[in-house]
Amino acid sequence: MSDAPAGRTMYAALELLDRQIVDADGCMAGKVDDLELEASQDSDGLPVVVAILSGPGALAGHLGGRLGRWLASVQRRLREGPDTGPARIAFGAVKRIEDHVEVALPRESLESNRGEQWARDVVVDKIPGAGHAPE
Amino acid sequence: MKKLGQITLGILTAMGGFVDIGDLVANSETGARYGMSLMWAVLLGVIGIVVFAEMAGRVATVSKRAVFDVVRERMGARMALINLFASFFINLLTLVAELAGVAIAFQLASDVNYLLWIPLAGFLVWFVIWRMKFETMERVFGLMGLVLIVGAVALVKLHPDWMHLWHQASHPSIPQGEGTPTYFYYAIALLGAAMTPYEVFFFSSGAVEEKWTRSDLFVNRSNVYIGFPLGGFFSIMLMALAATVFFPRGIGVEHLGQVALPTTLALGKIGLALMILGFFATTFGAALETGLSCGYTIAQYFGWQWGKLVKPRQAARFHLVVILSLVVAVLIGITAVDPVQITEYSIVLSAAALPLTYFPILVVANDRQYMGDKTNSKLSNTIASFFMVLLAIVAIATIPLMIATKAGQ
Amino acid sequence: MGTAPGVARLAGLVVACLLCASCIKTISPARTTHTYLRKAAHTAEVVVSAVETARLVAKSAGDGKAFGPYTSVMLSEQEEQAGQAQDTFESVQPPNARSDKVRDHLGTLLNKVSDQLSALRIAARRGELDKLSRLARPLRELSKKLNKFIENPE
Amino acid sequence: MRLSELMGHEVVTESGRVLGKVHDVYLVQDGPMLGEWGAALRVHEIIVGKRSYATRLGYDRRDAQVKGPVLVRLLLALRRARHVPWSAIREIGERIIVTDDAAP
Repeated sequence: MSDAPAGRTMYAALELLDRQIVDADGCMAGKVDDLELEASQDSDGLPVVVAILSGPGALAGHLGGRLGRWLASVQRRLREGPDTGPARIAFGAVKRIEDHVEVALPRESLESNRGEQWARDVVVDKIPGAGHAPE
Repeated sequence: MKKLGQITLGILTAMGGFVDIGDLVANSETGARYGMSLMWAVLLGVIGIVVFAEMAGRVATVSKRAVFDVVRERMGARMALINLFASFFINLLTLVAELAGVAIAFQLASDVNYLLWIPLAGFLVWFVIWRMKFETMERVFGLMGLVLIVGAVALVKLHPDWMHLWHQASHPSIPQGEGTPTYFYYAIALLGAAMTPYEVFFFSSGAVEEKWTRSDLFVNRSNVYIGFPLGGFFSIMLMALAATVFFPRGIGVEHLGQVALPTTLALGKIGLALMILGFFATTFGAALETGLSCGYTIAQYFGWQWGKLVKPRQAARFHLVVILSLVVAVLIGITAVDPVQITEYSIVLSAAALPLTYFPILVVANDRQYMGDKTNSKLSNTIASFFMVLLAIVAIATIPLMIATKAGQ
Repeated sequence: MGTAPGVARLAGLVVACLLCASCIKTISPARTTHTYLRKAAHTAEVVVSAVETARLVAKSAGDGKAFGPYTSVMLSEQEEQAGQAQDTFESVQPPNARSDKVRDHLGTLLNKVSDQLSALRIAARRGELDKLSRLARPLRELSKKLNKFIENPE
Repeated sequence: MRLSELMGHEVVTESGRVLGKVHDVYLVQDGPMLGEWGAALRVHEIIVGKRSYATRLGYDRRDAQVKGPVLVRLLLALRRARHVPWSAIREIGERIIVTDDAAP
């Protein structure tokens, strides 16, 4: 076993993966479906976490197997425009990691929020009372 | 004083909200068929749901995370997705049963076929979810469900041989001509009726929706420790009514209407009217809970905004899932599947699927990183571990028993 | 966790088993006198349940204890219940001459029950709740006979 | 590279000994600065074991935050995972190949 490292430590799968993402306004904005690792000169050639991947594209890769392939094919069919890979949140936008992962952006600006916008614009907004909190 | 009032209200709500179509059907059915000799299964189920709901409520209160959030995070995306399929399917089946229950309550009051009422019931459930505040919704139907207490009055008025009922309960034996597998099949049904997973999805999501904090932990405990066992009292009451009136006459319960019959015999029109009102309140309340739970489980798995605290347009996918679930449930309901059969399947499968949600909650309730000093005590861990073993056995035994007994025939 | 495909297969198997379990309910042929008698007794049990329920409902309604809609729903339900049991039983092939006798005996009883339950339902639908007690009277005797049949189907 | 490309992969030593699968990745916050977040999380070790489900459930954590219930711990304790430092990794492909000193 290696010597105790300095700085905050974290188990990626246990404490980061599959956790709730909360946006700048406190709204729930998807899950941490995968992490993007990158080794660069800045990091002395060691891999560091550079982005959170969120949304069905990322989840499909994480699930793997038949389930993952199925989800990926559903996602391909629903997608408009060219494949730009799974929705990405740069790790620099992460504010805090506690029980939730807080990001400093509103969810409207996240690519992974497109499904939510679709459900809102196409269905929910057309029903009377969608803009009022329940009383 | 205000706090005390709130706690009482919470207890009463939990008590009225405990009963749903599964409890109405399973307790009357088993009471009619086995007398009181399956009462132990109800008691076991009540203790189980107390342990389970208390943990889920505590985890939700301390960590602000509802059950399916925890399930995904601990079991990983893959296992949790399979869990989601199973939980959602059972939830939907329960929703169908509850909607049919609401429709049958309307039918008993109007003599118009229940199939015609199912779409209306579905619409009303959606409307309440869309418009009514969480707390109001929970209170109104929980408290209305308390009218079932009329059954207890009826039981006293029927002058049952209490010693005989007690003997059946304390010396459980399988009546002549009944098979052992069938007996245990119904024991599982009773366990599933008391411990339906949606209750825990709803309860924990509710704790998050109502923004419970550590100071509310006492409310959580009192709701669970007092409210649920009192709800269990209704279950035993229904069983005793059936054991008194149906068991000696060889009557089997095949229709929800029969559940009101003993009370009608004892108390006449008022008794009947209150029973039907009770059916409506409990099944409608449970239809709200299962309808919401359909949305909760999926939204919590994918991390979408959920809940009734925000405007519907801010939780668009959640509301879309709830609407679609209700539509599908109504469509299944109007195919004239036997509501009692659907209810039975839903509670038996609920029992089989329990370890899927129970286990992750048990683990997280022991995680100090979330729970701080509010982790499980030794005592609650001992009881919880006992139930984990029991539920594992039940899960393994359910499907073979279902096949061997041709679903309890 | 790597066990997922196994679990998925297991889930598939469970669903398949459930489908089978729900199909098993359909009638199967009776090969021996013994199984035939068992089916006959089971039919009688279901009909006794319907008859006894109908008696209780009729009594409550006759005493002014139940509403019209409830009475009418419950009585139609019992008629249907007994009718279904009868249909299922009559479609079972009796294996030999000995079972023919059982079939005739139970058949006669079931026909009488069916007539009485129909009469009850008709009266309830017409709102003639005061007639129900009288109409239900013959059911008592029929119920006794059915119970005797259950104890000794021959 | 994605985290999912490491997770669940089989790990073998250069001499061909199978160590198990990757159950988790241990991160240390000492990388280059990234916007609001601060120092990046660097991959420090991979956690490898045969059927070490305890890791994913949190029972294997260094700070021992999850303890009870005894029954669960006993069931899981049979399979401990080992920490393999990133520097021991020689090749990442279908399998992850590590140096022999990672498996004492």
